[in-house]
Formats: sequence, structure tokens, C-alpha cells
Amino acid sequence: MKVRVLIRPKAGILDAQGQTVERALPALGFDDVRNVHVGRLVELEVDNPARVAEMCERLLANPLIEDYEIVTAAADGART
Amino acid sequence: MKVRVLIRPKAGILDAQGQTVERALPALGFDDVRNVHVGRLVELEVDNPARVAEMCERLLANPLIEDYEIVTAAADGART
Amino acid sequence: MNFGVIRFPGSCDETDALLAARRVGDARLLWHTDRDLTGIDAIIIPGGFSYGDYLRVGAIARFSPVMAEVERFAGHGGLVLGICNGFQVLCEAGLLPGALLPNTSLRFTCRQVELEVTKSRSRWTSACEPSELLSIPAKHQAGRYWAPDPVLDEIEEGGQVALRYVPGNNFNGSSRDIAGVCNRAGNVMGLMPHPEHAVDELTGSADGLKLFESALAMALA
Amino acid sequence: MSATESPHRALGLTDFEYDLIVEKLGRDPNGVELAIFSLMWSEHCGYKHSRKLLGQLPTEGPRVVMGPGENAGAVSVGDGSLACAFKVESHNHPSAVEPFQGAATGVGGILRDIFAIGARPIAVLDSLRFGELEHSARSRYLLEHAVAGIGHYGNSIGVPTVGGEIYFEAPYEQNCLINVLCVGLIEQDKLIRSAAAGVGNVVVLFGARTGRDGIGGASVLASAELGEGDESKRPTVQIGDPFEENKVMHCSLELLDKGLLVALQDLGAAGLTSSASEMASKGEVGLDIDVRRVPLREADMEPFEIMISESQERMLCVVEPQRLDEVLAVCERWEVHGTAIGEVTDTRTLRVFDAGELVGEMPVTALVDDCPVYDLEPAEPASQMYPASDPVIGAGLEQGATLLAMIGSGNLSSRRWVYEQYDQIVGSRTVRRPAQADAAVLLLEPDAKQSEGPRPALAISIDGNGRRVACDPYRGAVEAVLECSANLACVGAEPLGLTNCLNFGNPEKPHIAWQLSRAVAGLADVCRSLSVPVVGGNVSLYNEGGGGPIFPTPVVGMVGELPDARTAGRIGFRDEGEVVALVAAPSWKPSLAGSELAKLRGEAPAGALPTVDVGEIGALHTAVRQAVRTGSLSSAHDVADGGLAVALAECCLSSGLGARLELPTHEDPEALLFGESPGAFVVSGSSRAVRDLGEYAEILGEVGGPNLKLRGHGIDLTVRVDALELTHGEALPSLLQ
Ligand SMILES: Nc1ncnc2c1ncn2[C@@H]1O[C@H](COP(=O)(O)OP(=O)(O)O)[C@@H](O)[C@H]1O
Ligand SMILES: [Mg+2]
Repeated sequence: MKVRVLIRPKAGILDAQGQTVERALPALGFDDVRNVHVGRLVELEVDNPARVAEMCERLLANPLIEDYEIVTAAADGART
Repeated sequence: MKVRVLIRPKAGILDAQGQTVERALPALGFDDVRNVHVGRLVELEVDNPARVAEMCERLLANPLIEDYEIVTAAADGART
Repeated sequence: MNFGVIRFPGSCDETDALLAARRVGDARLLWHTDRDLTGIDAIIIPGGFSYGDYLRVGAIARFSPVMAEVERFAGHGGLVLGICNGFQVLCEAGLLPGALLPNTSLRFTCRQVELEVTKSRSRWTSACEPSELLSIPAKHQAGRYWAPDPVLDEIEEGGQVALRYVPGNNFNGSSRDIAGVCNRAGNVMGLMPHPEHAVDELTGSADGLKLFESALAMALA
Repeated sequence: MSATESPHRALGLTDFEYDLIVEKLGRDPNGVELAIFSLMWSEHCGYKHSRKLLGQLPTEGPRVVMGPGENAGAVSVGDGSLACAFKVESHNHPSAVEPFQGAATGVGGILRDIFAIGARPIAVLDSLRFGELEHSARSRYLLEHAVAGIGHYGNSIGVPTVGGEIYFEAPYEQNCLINVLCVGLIEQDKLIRSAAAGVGNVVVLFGARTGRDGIGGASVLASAELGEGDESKRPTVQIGDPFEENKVMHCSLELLDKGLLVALQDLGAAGLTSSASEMASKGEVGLDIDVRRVPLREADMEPFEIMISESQERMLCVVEPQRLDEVLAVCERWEVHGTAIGEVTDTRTLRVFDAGELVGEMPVTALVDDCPVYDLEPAEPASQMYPASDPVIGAGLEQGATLLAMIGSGNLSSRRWVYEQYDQIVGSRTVRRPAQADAAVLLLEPDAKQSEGPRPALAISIDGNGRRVACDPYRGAVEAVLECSANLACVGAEPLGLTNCLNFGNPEKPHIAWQLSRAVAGLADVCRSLSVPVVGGNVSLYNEGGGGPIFPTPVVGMVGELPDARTAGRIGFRDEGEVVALVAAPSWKPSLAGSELAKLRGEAPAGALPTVDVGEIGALHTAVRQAVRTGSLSSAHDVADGGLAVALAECCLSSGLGARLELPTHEDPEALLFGESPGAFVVSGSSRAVRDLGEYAEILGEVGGPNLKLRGHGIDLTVRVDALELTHGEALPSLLQ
């Protein structure tokens, strides 16, 4: 089964990447953008998706500084 | 409106991060994991989500080597 | 005294650390798969890009076999120093508090920095005077020390902040100018600047030797 | 492929070349063979338009251990047991498409060249050219990403980037230049060559898996089934993985250290194709390769794709069969794929198999030696080839303001923003970092325990001012070499050898052919006069964008040695009260033609460059070098881009100290201040130390005060050092905002 893990900086921690993007966008004419955050996307295939949370806790994310969210393929959102 | 952009290396382009993570997981006892890819997640709020694709082309992604996918909050998938 | 310097795939500064340690004692390289630390008095986890720094700095190296031994060694009071990537590994492993985030500039920066030695429990700065200034190069892309405020309060009060950037030198945006921290017992320390690159005036400074001399003094004590 | 175009033309081969291939094979080539020939007979691999010219360069000398032809050249250093390997290479075109990856893989490629001969890389330098930052968002983008890419690769692999140079000029707008030089060290008796040998020996590929990187244009050969929609299956951008390279490098060095290899070769441009052909050609043997044994990143690759893939971080070696297991064990320890993919034969042909089935068979000599070589048809252009730039400095501007404007211009501003993104110190050898001296200085032996006696060291410089070569290709090339030699003299180093990268436009055009042949003649002559052998280099042609050709840009890298790094020179003044002297050759004749000031005033790159007496300048360099070596001088800096005033300003900038100086009388005060010409230095020290330089030295005044203050006939210039610092330091970051 295909699984996606979305990892983002915890709220309250300066997200330097997000801020840099947010500052760069208006210069390109995109001036209605707010609250930009940059994180990581991990995609993988696994037989037993129940273990993905454990992977996140142990390796894929650092719970001190990052939140994660697991999205299974079936439940995946619409694409534009 | 909240929008998520998922950015990943294009098919066929070397994904060194994905390979390295894939090799690391079995050592932690996760041995049924395949096809790991590591990319970026950008989350932002925007008034006019129609322009997000243009943002991706120009700044958020590198279209030469990366694919991107835009997921709008409304259409977002279920979370496990 | 015997130093062991760990080499992971992707380490870069292991030879430099080895040479620096040999200024005060004997030193040998340890392989990331080694499980035998017999005869080692102090361990150095060197700088570099273990496992390419892929996923997150230090994240993968912390699971290598040798790190399990390092945790045991540290638990028994053994001296452990993590430099740059080594600091990141120790934080990931939970041997040191906090985490290292990307520099606020997002750029890799290589610069000589001034550090102030803080009065702390760290065995690795025991040969320094309190408030002594050290000139040591720093070079990294993810060296912004961060921990939640209560943790920062706690480590400050508990004498776990070993080194601070002198005002004007904190290029990475570290909380409270923290450049190096130790564990509560003081035997495990991590820092972003590279003392092993400051052991010879000819290459810029010899101030970093103080850390190695501190370890020697502890081992002899 | 368009219906009217035949595959060989789409692959860049002329009809004449195609016919020659048919003649050499005695039949039509199949697709695999055509792909292989098209690459081996490309300009990049075949040196079709430069081979004859390069023959003029002197390549011999008592210190040469390995001349051009191997992956890198090498000269003997130190007590004679060590060799220093070095080479510069370009990655211009990939960087113009994707600057981060292009520059990163440029670093990766040149590193592999160095460890392919067994040497441990100890330093990288880079020479970069972009369009004008002020006018061009594209140039700013290219600069930022190329610098980040170089840093990313060099920093992550653990080799310091210790120097370089950057110029911003409009002709590089579309076609930036990314040249990277790598230096390595090896014990001479451990040098390994790339000649395959020993019929029956095994060919082992190790390192990264092979994907479709860099296949690009050759995809016209893909089988018909691959329809339009599969275009995405043909990535052409090569991605660098410095982590993999770090492992591959350590693995290679360990294999060599254990004496397990017969031959070693990196995979660079044209991948397996050129590595296998070169190894077979040098060893005068044949090779059989089975592409199905190559570890792939994507399962469905065709034989031709596997043969020409430019996937990075791969090496090819020849191993005796009984050593194979040991070799594979070393690969495994370093976590790199190691796979036997073929064997050495006595057939003198390169045979390609696909799971045992023969899919290509070509005589090695046809691939390597029979590539046609063309005569250039040089013709000096009748008129000025390059347009003038927009003026940014008015002719009437007061001298101090002119100096400030110059020091704040793209070409003369501080490079700190750049070199701080590079690890300059890993390896514990770096005695002079960027901006401290005119050349990087690296200890031969990093072990600081030996700090009692002299500390022998290497010095490295890289230079090449395309604007001056545009004015006069012959003299401009001579100046590039003299500049390197001067830079080495400033740290006390004696030149041992030279490498170069010839970046030019389309050589099939007569005026480009003229630039190229004149520049090579200049290089050859000056190297002969100075007795500096050329031990390697690289040629990058067809550097043209929509706006025309780049400036002709021979980039020169020079390696020298100094007996004791403890006396290595510095740019910056040291103490207040010390005397400052101009040390110049009698023939030194600074002029504004082709200078930075002329450019900033909006003049086209034209006019006669000063004639120079190379013998006299060589003697001057020797005198400066000797003086620096005694340790009695406090600083030494050559007068180069921007002229004497800029050189003096740089001595102030590097130290924070001012100076009060009286300049000699000169018929043209402006030319004395800002004119350019090889053959002058600024030194400081005790008056005794300076007087020891003899007739060359003219005392100008002394170090001290908050200003740089110049007086003399027609000269009245006062600038605060802190104002210089601000302008110089902020220019690049603010141009990038
Ligand atoms: N691309 C670069 N990479 C690393 N260092 C650089 C680069 N460009 C310039 N530098 C360093 O910055 C310093 C100043 O550069 P520059 O003004 O070009 O020196 P020079 O006038 O001697 O050629 C030198 O020490 C040089 O090595
Ligand atoms: Mg110079």
C-alpha cells in the first residue's frame, strides 16, 4: 500500500524556509500568499501501514521539532 | 484558502534521499518498505488558488527535475 | 589516553579529529558498525554529512550499531564529544537536549567565530577559564540550536550550556546564543564549531586544543 | 527525429563522419554503435577542433610525473616521494540549464578525475563567469544556484574549496562558465593509470546505479515503441549525490591502497562508452561489456542508454579474477554497488552484449584514434566583436569616488558572500584561506604535531580575465599565466605546473578559431619562457548564447610549492609604521585599454594591451618569491584587475589599516592609478626588508591612519578604509537582493 507522510515544522518554531518563500513570492507578483510553511514529504510503499506511525516516531520525523501526518493512498485528496 | 503542494523528484531522476532512507529502514526492523521517495511539502494560504500552479513553476518546484501536485484543503484526504 | 573517532559513511572531519586528538593522546578510528569500545577513554563523533544528511541531519547515523555502544558508554560516564554533525547525532539520539535546525540564512556558512566559555558542568571545557574566549571556525547549514523555552531555562540553570557565541557571532540563529551544550552529568557535550580545526596557529588558531586538553585532564584525574 | 533528418545528423555527426564510420566498420552501424560513435567522435571526447592546437603546449619538465592524457596530470612535490595531481574542468552547458546540479556535478566530476589516478583530493577551486548582475535576474539566479551547488557537493564530500574567481560580463549572460579545479596528493609509487591490461581480467563497475541521466539528445535512438508521452522517461539533467561520491572515493582509495586494481577510470561525459573505450585504447586491448549486468535505477533501459548514461558517482576498474571477491568486499564495506560487468580481451574491439547477445562491436582504434581532426580556419575579425557595456562611472569623477565605485562593482567587490558558503578548512591543511592571500596555501602534511620545523606546502591559483583575452587573445592568455605566477610569488611559491580550461565559442567560425589559436599560442609561449609545463586541462567550445559568443576565456590553474608555510605571504598590511613599496618590472606600463575602469566607463573591450617582457617579469616573480620566503615582508599583493589603486585598497581591506603614500610621477596619472598590466606588486614590511628587493622596489610611504591617502603628480585621492570596507563588502549581497 502507498503511504504518504507529511512532515512540517512544529508551530512556534521559526520556519526559515517558509519565511524565505513567503518573502520571495510577492517579488514574483504573488502578493496574496500567507502562512507559508515548508516541510518534507515522504512517500513509500508498505505492506503493513499500521507501522508507519512508528517509523515516523523513530526515524522519519523528530517529534521535538516536527509534526507529521500520515495519508494513505486510498484516502488521498483530489488533484488539481 | 489553504493549499498544499507536494513536490517530489521526477520519475527517473535520481532520488538519493529516498534511496538512503529506504536502506536505513530495514535496520530498524521495518523490512517491508519499498519505493521510498523524499520530497518537499509546501503549505500556504492564498486567496486565489488558481495561481498556485504558476508559483510552483516559477519558485516552489524546479520543473526540470521535480513534479508537483497541488492539494487544496477542501479536497484533502482522510488522516489516519 | 585513548580517543575513538567514529567514522560513518559520509563523515568528513574524522581525520581532522583524529589528528587533533593525537595532539594530546592516542586516537583511532571506529567504524559505524563497530560494537567494541574496549580501551577507549573518550569518543568523538566528528563533523560531516553522515548518510548525506538526508532526511534530517544526524537522523540516520544515530541508529548505526556503534551508537548503541556510545549510549551505553555515555551512560557509564564515558566522555563523548559531538562536533557539528556529531552534535546533531547526539541530539537526535536523545543524549543531549534540543535540536539543530537550518541556519536562518538557509545557507551553509563557514566562518571563524568567537565563543565564550560558560561556567558549566561540561568536562570538555574543564581546562578553560570561565568566560575565556575561544576563536574556532564554524561551518554548517543546520546549526541553529533550538529547544522549547522551559528546556532552555532548565539547561541554563543546570549548568548545561558550555559555550555561547559572542554577540555578533551567532550566524545560525541559535537560541540564546548557545553554541555548545552538555548533558546533566557533563560527560557528553556537543557543539557546532569545530575545535579540531583550531589546533594549530598556522591554520588559524590553536584555541580548540583546550577541549582535547580538558578531556585529557579528566581522563588523568 | 524529424522525417528529413537522419539519426546520425540528429546525433551531431556530419555525413562525412558517418561515411567514415561505415568505412571503419565495413558496414552500417546499428543504433548502439551509432550512439557510441556519436559520443566518442563528439567535440567533448574527440577534441576534433583543438587537438592539433594543444600539441603546441609544452608538457615536459623535470617535475612532471604524469602529463596530459591521463585523468589528471601530476607533478612531484616535497622530498620527491609525493605527487600532486591537479586538473581543471568545465561544466558550462549543464550549469546553464540547471545551475545547482550542473555546478555540483562539475565538482563531482573533477574529484573523480583526481581519485581515478589514486590521488586523495585535498582542495577545490572554482572559476565562474556570469552576465552582469545589475541587469540580469538570470545571472543572479545562476550565481546563487551555482555557488550553492558547488558548496553542496564540495562541503558534503569533505574536500575544502579554497579559492576561485568570478567575473560578471555581459557576453556570459546566456552561457555562464563553471570551471572547477581539483588538487590531490598521492605517493608517487601508488599512481595508477587507466590502461586496461591482462586478457581475462574482470571489468568491475562500482558506485551508483545507472539511470537515464544525461541521455538527452541521444533519445532519438530510443525504440519506436516509446511514444511521445514517454518523454518524461528521458531525463537529461544529471543529479549529483555527494554522499555516494564520498563513499566511492573512500572505496577507490582503499582498493588502491590494498593493491587490488590493475587499472582505474572514472565515468564522466559519455559514461561507460568513453571509459571503456579509453581504457581499452590505452591498454591496446579489447573489452567485452554486458550491459544487463549493470545495476540500473530503472529496469527498462535499452543497451544504448546504459552505454551512454552519464549517471554520476561511478567508477570502472580492471581486476584480476582471483582478486574479484576482495574487491567486491571492499565495495560492500563502503555500501556501494560493485558488479563485474565484463572482461578484458585480446580483440582490440569494444563488444557490447545484452544478456549475452552481441549488440555492438567496434574496433577500439576506430572509436578513439580515428575520430577526424579538423584544421581551424582562423581569421582575425575586421571589427570589434563585443559591444560596449553601459557606463556606470563617469570620466569626470573624482579619483577617490572612482576608486570606491570600482571596489563596489561586480568584478572587484568582496567575494565573501561566495566563499563563506564553502568549507575552506576541512583536511586541516588550509594555511591561507580566500581573501587572505593571492593564492591558496595548503600544507603537504596536515599533522600539526610536526610543528617544530619547516612546513612544506602547496600554493594554488586560478585566473583568466576574458575581457583582456577579448582585446588580444595572445596577450590576454599570456597575462592569465603571468597572473597565476604572480599570485604564487605573493605567497612565496614556485610554479610546478599548469592546467587550463579553454572556454571559447564555436570554433568553426573563423574569428573564434582565431581567438582560440592565438590564445593557445600565447599559453604555449609563456609557459615555455617560464618553464612551467602544462600537465592537463580541458576544452569547452561552442559557448555561445543568443547574444553571440562568450569572451574567449582560457582559465589557467597553477600549482606551486613553498618550503615553509610559516612564511607564506598575505595580502593585508600588518603593522602601522611599516613601509609600503611598489615593486615593478622596468617594462611595467599600466594602461587603461581593456581595464576594469574602461569597462565601467562603458568602453568596448578593445585597444592594445601592453607588450610584456616575460623574461623580465619572470625574474621579478623570482625576486618577490624569494623575499616572501625569507619571512621579512609583512605583505605582498600583485597589481591586477583595477590597477595599483585597487591593489592598495585591497591591502587596506584585508587588514583594516590605512596608508599614506606618494606615488611616482607618471605621464598619465589615471593610468598609474587604475591602468592594468602584468609586472607589479605592492609589498610592505620594514624598510630594510623592502630595500633588500633592490632596484625593483620603490618606497611609496607607510602604513597607518584611517584613510588610504595617495598623493603625487596629478594624484590626490583620500578614502576612508571603513568606507572601502562597507562598499566592498556590501556590493555583492546587495546586488543579489
Ligand atoms: N568562486 C570563488 N570560490 C572561492 N573563492 C573565491 C571565488 N572567487 C573569489 N574567491 C576568493 O576571493 C578572494 C578575492 O577574489 P578576487 O577579488 O577575485 O581575487 P584576485 O583579485 O586575487 O583574483 C580570493 O581569495 C579568491 O580566492
Ligand atoms: Mg590575484
